[in-house]
Parts: sequence; C-alpha cells; structure tokens
Amino acid sequence: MKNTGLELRNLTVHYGHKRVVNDVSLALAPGQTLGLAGESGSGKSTVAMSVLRLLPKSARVDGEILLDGDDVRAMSWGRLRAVRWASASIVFQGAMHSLNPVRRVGDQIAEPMRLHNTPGSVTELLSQVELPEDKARAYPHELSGGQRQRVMIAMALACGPRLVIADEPTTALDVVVQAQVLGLVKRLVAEQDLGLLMISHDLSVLAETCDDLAVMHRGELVERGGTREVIANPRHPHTAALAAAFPVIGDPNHRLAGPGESTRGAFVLQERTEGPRVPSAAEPLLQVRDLRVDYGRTRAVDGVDLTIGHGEIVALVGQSGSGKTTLARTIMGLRNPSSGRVIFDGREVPRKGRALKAFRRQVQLVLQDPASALNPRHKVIDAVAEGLRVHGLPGDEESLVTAAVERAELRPASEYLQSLPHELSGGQQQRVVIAGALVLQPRLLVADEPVASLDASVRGEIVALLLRLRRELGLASLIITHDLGLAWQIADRVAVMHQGKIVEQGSVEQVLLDPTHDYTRALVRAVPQV
Amino acid sequence: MRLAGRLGGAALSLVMVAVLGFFLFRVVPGDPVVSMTRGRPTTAAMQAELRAQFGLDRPLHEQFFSYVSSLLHGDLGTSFTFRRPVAEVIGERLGPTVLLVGTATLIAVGLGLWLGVRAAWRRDSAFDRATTGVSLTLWAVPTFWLGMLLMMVTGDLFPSRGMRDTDTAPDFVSQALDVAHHLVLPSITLVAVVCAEYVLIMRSSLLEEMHAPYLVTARAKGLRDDLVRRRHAVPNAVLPAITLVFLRFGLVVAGAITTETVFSWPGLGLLFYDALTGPDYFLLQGLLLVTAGAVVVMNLLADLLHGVLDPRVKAV
Amino acid sequence: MRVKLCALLATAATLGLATPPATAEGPDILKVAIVQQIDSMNPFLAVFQSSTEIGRLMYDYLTAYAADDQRVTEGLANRWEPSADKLTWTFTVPKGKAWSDGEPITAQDVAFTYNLMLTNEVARTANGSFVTNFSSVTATDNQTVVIKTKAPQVTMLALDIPIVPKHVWEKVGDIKDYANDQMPVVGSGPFVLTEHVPGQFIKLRVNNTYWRGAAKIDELHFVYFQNSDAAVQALGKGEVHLVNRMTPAQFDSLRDKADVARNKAQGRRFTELLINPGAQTNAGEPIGDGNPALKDVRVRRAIAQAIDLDALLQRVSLGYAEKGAGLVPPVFGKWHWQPSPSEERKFDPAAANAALDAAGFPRKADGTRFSLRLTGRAGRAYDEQASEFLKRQLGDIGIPLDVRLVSDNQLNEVTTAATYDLAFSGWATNIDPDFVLGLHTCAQRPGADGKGGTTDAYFCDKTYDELYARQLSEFDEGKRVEIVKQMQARFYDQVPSVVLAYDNALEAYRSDRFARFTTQPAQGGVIMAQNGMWGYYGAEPVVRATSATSWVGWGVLLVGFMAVVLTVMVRTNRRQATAEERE
Amino acid sequence: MNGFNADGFNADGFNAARLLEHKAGVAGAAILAVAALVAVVAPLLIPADALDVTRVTDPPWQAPGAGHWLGTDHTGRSIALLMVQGAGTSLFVGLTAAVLAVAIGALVGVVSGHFGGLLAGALLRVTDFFLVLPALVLAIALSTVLPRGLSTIVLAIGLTSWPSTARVVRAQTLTIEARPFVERARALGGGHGHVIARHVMPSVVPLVLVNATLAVASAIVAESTLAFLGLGDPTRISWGALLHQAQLHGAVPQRAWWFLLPPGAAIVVVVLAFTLVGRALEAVVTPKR
Repeated sequence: MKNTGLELRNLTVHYGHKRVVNDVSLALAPGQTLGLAGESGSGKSTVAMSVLRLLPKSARVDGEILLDGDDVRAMSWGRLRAVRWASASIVFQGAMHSLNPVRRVGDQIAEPMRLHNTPGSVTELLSQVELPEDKARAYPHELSGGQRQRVMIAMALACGPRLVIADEPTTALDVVVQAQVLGLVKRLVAEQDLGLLMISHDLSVLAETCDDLAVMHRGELVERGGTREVIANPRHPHTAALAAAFPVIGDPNHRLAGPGESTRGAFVLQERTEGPRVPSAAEPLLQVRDLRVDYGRTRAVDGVDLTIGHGEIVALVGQSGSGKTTLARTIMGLRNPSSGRVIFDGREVPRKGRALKAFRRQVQLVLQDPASALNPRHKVIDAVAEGLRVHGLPGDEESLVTAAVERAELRPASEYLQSLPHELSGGQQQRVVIAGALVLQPRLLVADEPVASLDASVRGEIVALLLRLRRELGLASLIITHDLGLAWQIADRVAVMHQGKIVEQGSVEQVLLDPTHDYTRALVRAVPQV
Repeated sequence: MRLAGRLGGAALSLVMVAVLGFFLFRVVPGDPVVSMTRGRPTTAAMQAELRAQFGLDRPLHEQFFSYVSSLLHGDLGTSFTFRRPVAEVIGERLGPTVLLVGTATLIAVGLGLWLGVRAAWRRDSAFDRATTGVSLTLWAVPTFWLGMLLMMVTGDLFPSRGMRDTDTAPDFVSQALDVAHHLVLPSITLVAVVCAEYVLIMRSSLLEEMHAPYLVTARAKGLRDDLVRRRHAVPNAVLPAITLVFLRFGLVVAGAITTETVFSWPGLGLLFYDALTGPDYFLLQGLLLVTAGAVVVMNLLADLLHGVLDPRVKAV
Repeated sequence: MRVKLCALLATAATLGLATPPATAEGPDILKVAIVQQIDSMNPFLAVFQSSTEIGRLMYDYLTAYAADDQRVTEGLANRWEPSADKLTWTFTVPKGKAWSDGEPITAQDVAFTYNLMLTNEVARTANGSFVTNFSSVTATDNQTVVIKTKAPQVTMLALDIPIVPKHVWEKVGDIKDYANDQMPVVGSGPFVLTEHVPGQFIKLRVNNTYWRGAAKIDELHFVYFQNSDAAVQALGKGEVHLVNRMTPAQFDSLRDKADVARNKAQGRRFTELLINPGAQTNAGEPIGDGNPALKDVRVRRAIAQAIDLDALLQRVSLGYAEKGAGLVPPVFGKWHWQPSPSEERKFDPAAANAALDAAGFPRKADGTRFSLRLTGRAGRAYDEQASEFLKRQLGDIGIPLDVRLVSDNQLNEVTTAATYDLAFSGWATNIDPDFVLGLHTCAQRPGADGKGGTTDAYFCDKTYDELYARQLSEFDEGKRVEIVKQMQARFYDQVPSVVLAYDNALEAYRSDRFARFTTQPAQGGVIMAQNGMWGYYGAEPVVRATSATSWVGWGVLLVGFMAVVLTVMVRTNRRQATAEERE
Repeated sequence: MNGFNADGFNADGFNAARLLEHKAGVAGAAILAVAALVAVVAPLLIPADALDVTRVTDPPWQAPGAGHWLGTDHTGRSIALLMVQGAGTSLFVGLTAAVLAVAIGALVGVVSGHFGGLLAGALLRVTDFFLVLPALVLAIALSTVLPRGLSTIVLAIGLTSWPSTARVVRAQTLTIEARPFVERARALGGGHGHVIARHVMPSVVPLVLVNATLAVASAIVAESTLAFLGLGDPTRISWGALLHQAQLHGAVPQRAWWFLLPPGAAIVVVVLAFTLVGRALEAVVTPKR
C-alpha cells in the first residue's frame, strides 16, 4: 500500500438538490497537520465523514477521495471495511454520544483491534492518552468529559492509522480540559508522526495544533495556507471575521468597552426614570451580600459578594459547575437563596408575589441558546410582546414591540414581526431575545453565555449590540461566560468564580492581565493562543 | 437506597390495591348470601346464620379492620363460594394461568423482539412494511374475537376448552402432550395480540437508536452491518424495549382474562368471573391483589433488570 | 441464537398438533359438560346445583324418587311409618347396603348425619331447612331411625339430605374447613369421587358395591365449561358426551348433527314476570319503590292480559317451552294447575285497555298511562329478547317500558330491595311443591333491615297463607293436591307475577357413544338435573368398533408448518446477510 | 445537537418514510370518514321495523344471500343493518371514553408536571397506582358496580385508561418546563397561568390529540371486550354487543361465520384506522431528529 495520505479532488456533496460541499480539493500528506475551520453549516463535517464514506445513503458524492491513493468511492464494501480505522480513524465530536453507553470503554477500544487483527493492548493505548488502565473497565458515563475524549483518541489510535480526523474534539469541554486534550493531541501527533485533519469552528484551537489551515464557507474552500499566516493576514473576509471573533486577551484593539462609559450610562438613565425612586449614582444598582445557595446537600453558591453599578458591565467567569449560573438565577429571583441578601436599587429583592413580578421588569435575562430561548410556536411579535402581556403594560403593543425590535437592530421591524424563530438565523434570534428584554425597559441585563452558541461572525455583532445598549440606555449587564476573551472584549469588571466562591474580582485589565489567584492564572494560561 | 425506594413504592401500591379492592367490591351490588342460597329452600334464620359465618353482619369498618389485620397475617380470607381459604383457591388456579401467560409471553417476547429488530433495521423495506402492517392490524383485533375465529376456523383440530382431557393416559408424556394440545389455540390468541405490541415497541425503540452517533463510530471502525446491529444498536435499544415489555404486563393480564373466558382455560381469569357472580368479596379482593401484585412485581423486576442490564442506571 | 429460540418455540407450539385424540379403547367413560362451578365437595356446604347433583351420585338419601313417575321410593331406607299424630317417623334401613369402602350402611349413619346438622350450625348451610322442624333423631338399633318433629311435616319423605358415613365423618374436626377430598371419597351412591381439579373437571368411577347394582359405565367425568356455547361445540367434536341447559338456538343447531341425539324434556324451571304488588317487609312496612299503580290488582291483571304468552313461546323460546299458568310445572303432573277456560286470562289487549281505563288510569295526551321499569338479567337470552316483546305489547296498552338489563347481582339486589316495577325471575321447583309455594307466603318477606327474605314477588295474601298452612299438615295426598291447586289458582288470580313459560330442559348426547339414558320421568323427562341420579346411573354405552385416527394427516401438517417457519427464518437471515453488503 | 445536523447529516430517508406514513394516515382518515358517515346517516335510512325483533319475519340464521347480503342473526334481523346501526354506538363510546380519559390524563399530567411538591407527588403516586392496576379488571369491576348503560361503559373505560396519557403529558410538560424559553417567560414575570397557557398547553395539545386518537382505538376495543363479556348496554346495538349475541346464541357451533366475522372485522378496520391516523399525527407532531 502506498502511503500517500489523503487527497480530495473536486469533492462535491449533495443532499437532494442541496449542495453542502462544493468542489473542494485538499491534500494532506502523511505526517502533516491541517486544520479545517468554518462555521456550522459550512460543510466541514461532511468533508470529514466523506473520507471514510460514512455519509448516509441520501448523500450524493462526486469527485475523488483518495486515501493512500485509492478512491474511497470506488472501493468494495469489504475493502472499505478493511480501510476504515486501519488507514484513517476519526475522533468524533461529543464523546458522550459517540461511545456506546452500555459497553465498557476497554471493549470498545479493543473492538477495532480484534476486527483488523492489529496487535497491541488496550492498557498501552490508555497509557498513551494518560489514562490509568483500570479505566478500561469503566462505562462511558462513569468518565468525565475529558476522559471520554481521551478514550476516543485512544480508540482512534488503536489500529495505528496514518491519518486521524478529529471532528470538533474539544467543543464541549472546559477551557482547562480543552487545553489538556489539545496538548495530548499535539504530543501524539508529533510522537507517532500522524497525519491530522482537525475540524473546528474555533481558530484558536486550530492554531494551537495545526501547521496548515483551510477555511470553509458555505460548502466552499475559501482559504488555505500556513496557520499563522492565514490568521495574521486573512485574505477572505470570512476568515477575517472568524479571526476577529477570538480576541487576544491583552490586545487593546480587541477591547471594545471603553473606560468611563458606565457613568455616562447612569446619566442617561436618570432622564428616563419612571419608577418612584431616583437612583443616586453613589448607590450601586445591585448588591449581593454573602449569598449562599444549596441544592440539597451541595452548596452551589458559597458566600458570594458582588456589586454591579449603574450602567456597568460585569463579567462573571468560571468553568461549568462553578456555580455562576445558579448565582445568576438567584439574583433574578428565579431561585431562593439559602442565606444572604440580594439588594436591587437599595431594596431587597422580594421572594414572591406581586412585588417579585414588579422586580422582574427591572432585570431581564438573555440566555445562551437563542433557538431554545424562543418558543418555536410563537412569532417574533408574540415573543417580544410576551413581557408586555405578562405585566399588562399599557400602550400600543405593536409600536412598543417595533421600537424594541429596532433597538435590537432588526430593521425594518415589520419584516421580522410575523416570522417564526426557525426562519431566523442564530444572530437574529438572539436579537429577538434581547428585544423581548428591552421592551420592558429593564435596568439590568443578566446574560448567560450570550454568544457561546453563535457563529463567530455573528458573535461580534451581538457584543457590539450589548455595548451600544449600555451606551444608549445605560443598561447594566451581568455577563456570565466561560470565555475570557468575551470578558476582555466587553466587561468593565471581572469576577472569577470557582467552586461556588468568587476568588478574584476587579477591573478587566487587573484580573486578566495580572491574575493573583492560582485558579485565575490557570484559566488565563489555558486560553489557546493564536 | 434506590432499591428501597422502589420496594417502598411497590408496597404502597399494593396497600392501595388492597384498600381499593375492599371498598370497590363491597359496592358490587348483590348480597352474597342471597345469591348463594337462591333456588334452595332457606329460611331467614339460616340466611342470618350464614351472614354471621362470613362476618357480613358486622359494620363495614369492622369488616375492613378485620380484613386488614388478617391480611397482615398473610390471610386473604375465606371464599364464600368455595368455602376454602382464598389463597388456596387462587393457588390452585395460578398454575394454568402462569403456564398460559408464561408460554405466550416467552413466544411473544422472542418473536416480537426479533421481528421488531429486523423491521427497524431495514426500515421501509417490504419486510418492515409487512411486519408493521400485520402488527398494527393484530393490535386492533379484539382478543376474544380472534379466539372465537380461531376456534371456528380450526374446527376439530384442537380441543375447544380447558387444559386437559379427562381420559388421557396418566403418564407424564401423554399428559404433557395433552396440555400442549390444549394450549395451542389460547397461546396463539394471546401471542398474536401481545406480540404485535412488542414488535411495535422494539421497532420504535431501535429506530430511536438508529441515528445514534455511536453507530457511526461503530461503522467507522469497519464493523459489518449485522455486527453494528448486534453489538451496538440492539443492546442499547433492547433496554427500553424490555422495560416496556415488563410494564405492559397488565396488557397480558387483560388478554389472559379474555382468552381464558373464550377457551374455558381454568386459570385466574375464569376464577375472576366466577367470583364476580357471587359476589365473592374475599376472592375478588384476593384476585385483584394477586393480579395487581403481579403487575407491581413485574414493574419492579423491570426496574431491577434495567439496573442490571444498563450500566448507566447504577450511577443514579 | 435468537433464531434458534424462535424455532424451538414454534416447534413447541406445533407439537400440540401431534397429540393423539381421545383413545378409542379402554373403559367406558361418560363425559358430561357442566357450566356451573363446583363450590364444594362437602355435602353439608355445597349449595350450587352442579355440586348437589354430583352429591346425589356420591351419597344416597334416606328416600329417593322413582325414575319413571317420581313417586317416593326406596333410598337408604326401604320402609317408613309415621305415628298417628304424625310427629314421630320411623325409618327402616335394611341390612345389605354398604359404603364404597365395604362398611355396612346402618341407621347409625343416618342419625349421625341428621344430628350433626341439628347440632352444628355450619352443617346446616346447605340443607338446613329440612331439619328445622326436627326435635330429635335417634337410631334405636342399626336398622331403625326415629325422627321426632316439633309439628307435623308433610315433606318427611322428601328429605333431600345426603347421608354421610359416620365412620369417616366422626373424625372430621371442623366441618367448615373440610373439603371432603380424601380420594376416593367413601360414599353410598352409584359412583365414587376419585379426582377433583377445581375449574377443570371431576372424575368419578363406578361403585361396584352399589346396592342397586353397578352402573353400566366405568367412569363418569364432569368437565367444566365457561359457557354453554363452548359445551355445545365440544359435544359436536365428541369431547364431551352429554350437555344440558342449551339455549333453543343451540339446541336447534344440533338438529342435523350426525351422532348427536337431542332430548327435549319437560323442565323443573319456570320463568316469570314479577309485578311489584307494593312490596312490604314481614312487619308490613313498605319497602322499595315499585310503581303504586301496581298495587291495584286490576292493573296487574290487565298487564297479565296484555302479554301474549304464545308469541313469547314461539318467538323467544322458539317453541321449547310450555305456556305458563300455575307455579308448579307440568312435569310434576299431579301438582300442576291449569286455569279452567273460565278462569283463564286470554291475551286480549282491548280488554286490558278497557280494564285500565276502568281502574282509573286513562291514557294521557301522548297515549300513555304510566311508565314502568322492566328489569332483567343481561346475558340471559330470554330476558334480552322477551323484553323487546313486552316493550311492544305493554306499549300497546299505553304502558311504555324502560328496559333495564343488569347483572345477576344487580338483579338480585333489585328484587331483594323491591326496587322494580316489572322484573324477570324464575325458579326451579322440586317434586314436593312445598318450597315454591312457601316462597310466596307473608313470612318469606324480608325483615325490617330488608334482609332475610327469600321471596322476590312480595306476595302476601291471607287466603293463600291459610291454604299454605293447611297443605303443610295435610297427609292425605289427594286432598293436599287440591289445596295446592287452590293456592296456584289464588296466585294466578292475584298476579303478583305472571308465570310466562315452563322452559324445556334442552339436552343432547353423543348417540355414537351412548345408546340411551334413563330419563325422569320416563316420558319427556330429563337426563341431567334430575331429582335423582338415574340419568347417569342408567347410561348405556354403545358397543364400539375401534376407529383409526389419521396420523398421517397430522404429521404432514406438522412438517409443513415447521418447513414454512424455517424457510421464513432462513430467508430473512440470508436477506439480512446480503443486505449488509448494501449497507 | 451537533454538527451532523447542521450539515444535513440526518436528512436521510425520513421524508419518504413520513410521506408513506401519511399515506396510511390519509387512508385511515378516509375509513373513519366513511364510518362516521355511516354511523350518522344510516340509522335515519333504516326502517324502524327492520331491527325490531318483534316485527321481523325473516327466518333466523340465514347465510348471506340475495335477501340479506350479510345474512341474518338469531332473530332474523339483517346483520348488515345491525352492523350499520352498531357503528354509531361503538364510535360514540370510543370517542367519549377517549375524550374522558385524555381529559383526565391531560389535566393530571399538566398539573403534576407543572406544579412540584406534594400535589405532584400525590398525583404521580395515583397515576402510578392506576397504571399498575390491570385496566380490564378494574373496568369489569366498575361496570359490575355501576348501573348498566352507555355512560357506565364510557366511565369504566375512561376511568381506567387515563394514566398513560397522564404519563406522556407529564413528561412533555416537564420537557417544556425545562426549556429555556419557559425560564425566560418566568424571568419576564410570567406566573403559573401564563406559563401553562402560553407555553405548556400549546405544546401539549398536539400530543393530547395524538393520544386521544390512539385512545379512541383502544377504547373501541375495550368497549367490544366489555360488551362481549356481557357488561355492555344490552338495549343498544354495538359491534361488541353483536359479538356477544353471536356467542350467546351459539354462532360458533352453528358455524354462522356471517354473524361472527363482520362485527369483529369492522372493529379491526376502524381501530386500525384510528391507529393509523394517530401514528400519522404523531409523526407530524413529534419533530424528527
């Protein structure tokens, strides 16, 4: 068998009449590492699947897929089965679902070895991916996300393939774990001289692991070159958008929130105050005092103090499970604290009844995934007007909704009001969610990972929108995120949460550029560097 | 902990069944003493005597407490009709029902799961369409009607009633063959109806798994199609299916009642009928407790089995 | 592996096909279908008709009723003598009769049985009413029993009490818990109980030491059926040899069946339509909610007149019944009463209309007078159909009916609570008419709590009660017959119920296996449900030639079926195997 | 869920399959339309005397022939006319019992799904309890207790077949309640009423509809079973009651297949039709992955 690596010639894939991959040509020599970047829907996963002919029957594949010189498309089933995993293997995205939940991981790793008569041992493979050998007896659900991904990698290496395709291998992982897994991949590729085709939407991940970079957009290959070069000098505008979406912490160019904006916001706010209380600039908008929240026996939030000023944007960063979401829910009055106080605008947040309902007008929530934050059965106008209807606010509903929608930069509003959520793009959906919040004229926006599920190119626009709202309406925000880059871009202050406690709090520059707490340092270090 | 909870829940269900049974059947119209003595020369004094014998002369709440206390001692009471302990009467009839239900369930589960897997794996093939179509049709068939039709169609091939002939040679082989001969029509009837459900359950369960990413992984590893099915898809799909099969045990019980009625099969279903005509309170209560108990136990078993078969459950 | 399992199961299911049908040689067995459950084999507890009937085969009574004319004849006792004041009866149990285990039957056994019932409340469960009037029972020697009664009792020769062997039953601790299942059960009748599988069958073998001589058959099996439909089917297939209680339609369906002989017999049952005459308790308190209009005997008569008994007979009973009149069915010839032409209420809607007008129930604007509920038993073919006819016939005289067909229990409840206007009922009568006549005395009405009654007609008539008391102590049979007829005439005249029909007992048997049965009475009598055991005792098997069964056909069928199953499985597997290449 | 979706990875054979299922559903709907038409219109066209046992003059147990193309029953009534007459009762009982069952089930499901705490616990317990009880046993007991009549049958079936709907509805309610848009509605200040009315109900209703359709199917079978066992309303003609009559009057030993076959076949066809429609609805309602 020749060992010539992978070559795609004029690969085109149709689903019915829909062309998902259009005339893609790529070559990957043995030992070479190539990153394939693109947003969701760009066709990058289809390319990966086509290599081992794993696309469903309904897919029509044209062009040539040469794996070590043989066209995969023309192989007999027997030959294809022999090639699969032995010549090229895949590290699938979402190891939770890509591993069989009812079989021990050891068996699953061993399965292709038995099938292809490859010598070797599971123990050895596990040690290569830095897992103890007793994990072979574990079931997938008994492992952590990072461990599962390691198992996937061990499985991919089981038959000693010359080419490994990694499809979003770290997407669902935490920053720190992601860094570890990427490190592992890098080491293995280097040690075993593997060819690696790495697929990701995250340029920084690819930058971390690959020498070359290819960018796909709407099924087409738009750019190909050395990784650093492509990122530094993107030729295609889409590449530029992708690159911009991953801010470099410490780079002032990527810092969008200017100093002093917050006070200006407070000023604007006074002009449009309707409530009985005139807030004084001296008193912070929101104060959290020694807040504790318990879930049964576990303490999710453990003595947190937090302050948000008028018009201030505070980023709450931390890994998943750190308690940041619980904290946000508690602030909103969606959960009752076990102890401690939440003071909004000088008054303690009521826990129930009419007062709580009134309070909820003041604080609005923006959720991570706009697609699920909108009832798929409700039209835009209904979704946005929901708050108005709940509170029975007076005024012409349509004009209020139109105003809010346009404020959220969906112009002209009339074009969108009658749409259903699935007819909109992710960015548009998130704007609808924001409009639904704005229509109640809140004073604080709690945004839970507001851009995490959005494509890179849209991300920047939403960030800009949030900043503009602060500038124009004096809207304060609590941004919950695991993404230090986002915090760098948007926040005035950063609070770092770890195991229910806020371990460090301060201005963005201070916390991110000069972290004092060990955990913050680990977080900052784990961010992939472009 | 989890087991204890399940056991507690099951026990609570049984207690509720016992209480419900007591009151429900007391509302059944009719005076057991009157229906017992109807058509025979009886005097009012004799009726009163009988009533006292059965404790029917006492106020309802007293009857209830004595029922509960004897229940706690494992005593289901005495059947009015048969003049014997309910547990004994039920025990005699348990065998035939277990034989019928057991045979039918085994065949139905085996056949149902097998057909369901084949049908789902080749979705929309002729085989799938035929299997699904037949299953849906059988699902729509009233059990008793199927039984009567089978009886009419088969004519003299199979006996029309009961479990045994009275004049079969006493040796084991002849007896076993005789019982098997009697079992054919009732079990076909029961299998047809129950199996249809199982086919549909298994089919949809496997269809659920058909697009699971781990199947793509398995294919990518180079596994043959039937290995992908046998080693990966079926072990996953069969878990919910088996659970459902166990949960649908009430369906089998219902089917058994009608089947037993049609074929005079001497099991609990027939006994239930006879008890209703009394009304034989204690027997009815006992039967409800036993049938509901069987379903409760099956549910519990389903739970435990799921825990054994599905490694994910242990972690919960 | 699963494939193999399926194949195995299919084989197992098909194996049943290979079972040989009933063996053609061997003992002469009479298989009888019964539809009713057996409640108990303990003769003191068994109250179901089916159990009583089997009890008669196991235990003789003190006296019996002859097969041909139902007169009292020798049972265990062959002579009996009342004293002059009719309070003391002396029965003689002759020597030479033995229990099935060889022990002699003596007067001690009789005295033991009766005394057990006198002293033990539980032992009175089934037949207690026969001994309520006894003051003492003694066996003066092994051949003589002396029974003293509190008052003269005319039914002393109709004591339907199975006599049990003292040497067995004196060891029984608690009658209540004794199932009488020590097989073979020691008895005195023509058959000995050998096996009882509840809900399935009962086996008896011939008692070779029976004092009348052994029966001609070797074994007698009672096979349980859920419904008579299944029993009729089984008769057609030869699985059972004798079936009774058929519906007219079932009986008709056997008309042209080869090897099946039918027996249309005069039955002991009558079907009646109760007309609530204003039910009262035995203290005279009204109970129930019967329509007050029915208290008027003129209304009741008018209703009776509006019912076309002949139509019901032809259309509902399909002719398998006799037109109703008195309370005693014609099968008990001498007690049966027919109205004279002058007494008879002929079907005459016009007269009924006129009578109702005269009684003060004129038709209202919509043409109705008042409406009545008609309660019947759901699932009883007669009630379901007859109610349609009654609805029409009573509608014609301006009485619309609200037909309610309910379960057995609900019907019992409705009749015992008197919450009916019209209701279907019916009774089986005995040779001695005392029971059915006694049902309609005032004393049989329920107590204040609504319980303890046995009547469902709520008839209470002084004339009738006086006659009842008189017949009970009238030892001259001719005179007693007269009184009994007067009572029936009175009942007919007062119409607390309309006797609609005397149902025929419809029976059928396999004529290829049994040549004849003894019926009771000899002319138009029944085989099963007799006042005796003659039917089974006198069964005469046909001398049979061995018939060959077509084993070949069975084998072919079996092999064919297996082949189909296997082919399907193999082909599916192969298709699956090639399908993998297509993926 | 993952990149596969967006890349259309799962956009395989579903469309064809759904079309097929819809075809079956359309066929089912057509059958139902015909059955409903028959049930509603036909009784008006049947002469009153034709089904009155006191007036019919034709001989009983006639095999199908020119006079009666489905033969006659034990009283000489035309089976074909009886079938037509019985359609109404069977459909009526099936529909009302299903509506009752699904209404109870939906109410219990939504309430126990939406409100937590003791109430939900108790309701869940009761649901589980009824799920455990063998429905037929309970229905038989109920129809023995209550007076005979259509309403009893409806009640007996309705009261015993709601738990499965309650389970499904509860599960759906919980799913919906866990969706971010419900959290968003809460954050907007929406109370229980708002969440149930605007979010839970709209997504539960289609499911309830599917369940109702399938419930009609099983209710019709249940009605026929109860009627067959002699627990139905004997004064009304339904398909189950016809089978009851057939058995009561010995259709099997007489080999009177024309008395036994049509009512059962009608039940099968109508139940199958409901099932097909239900499955088609289900396919439309549940979004395929």
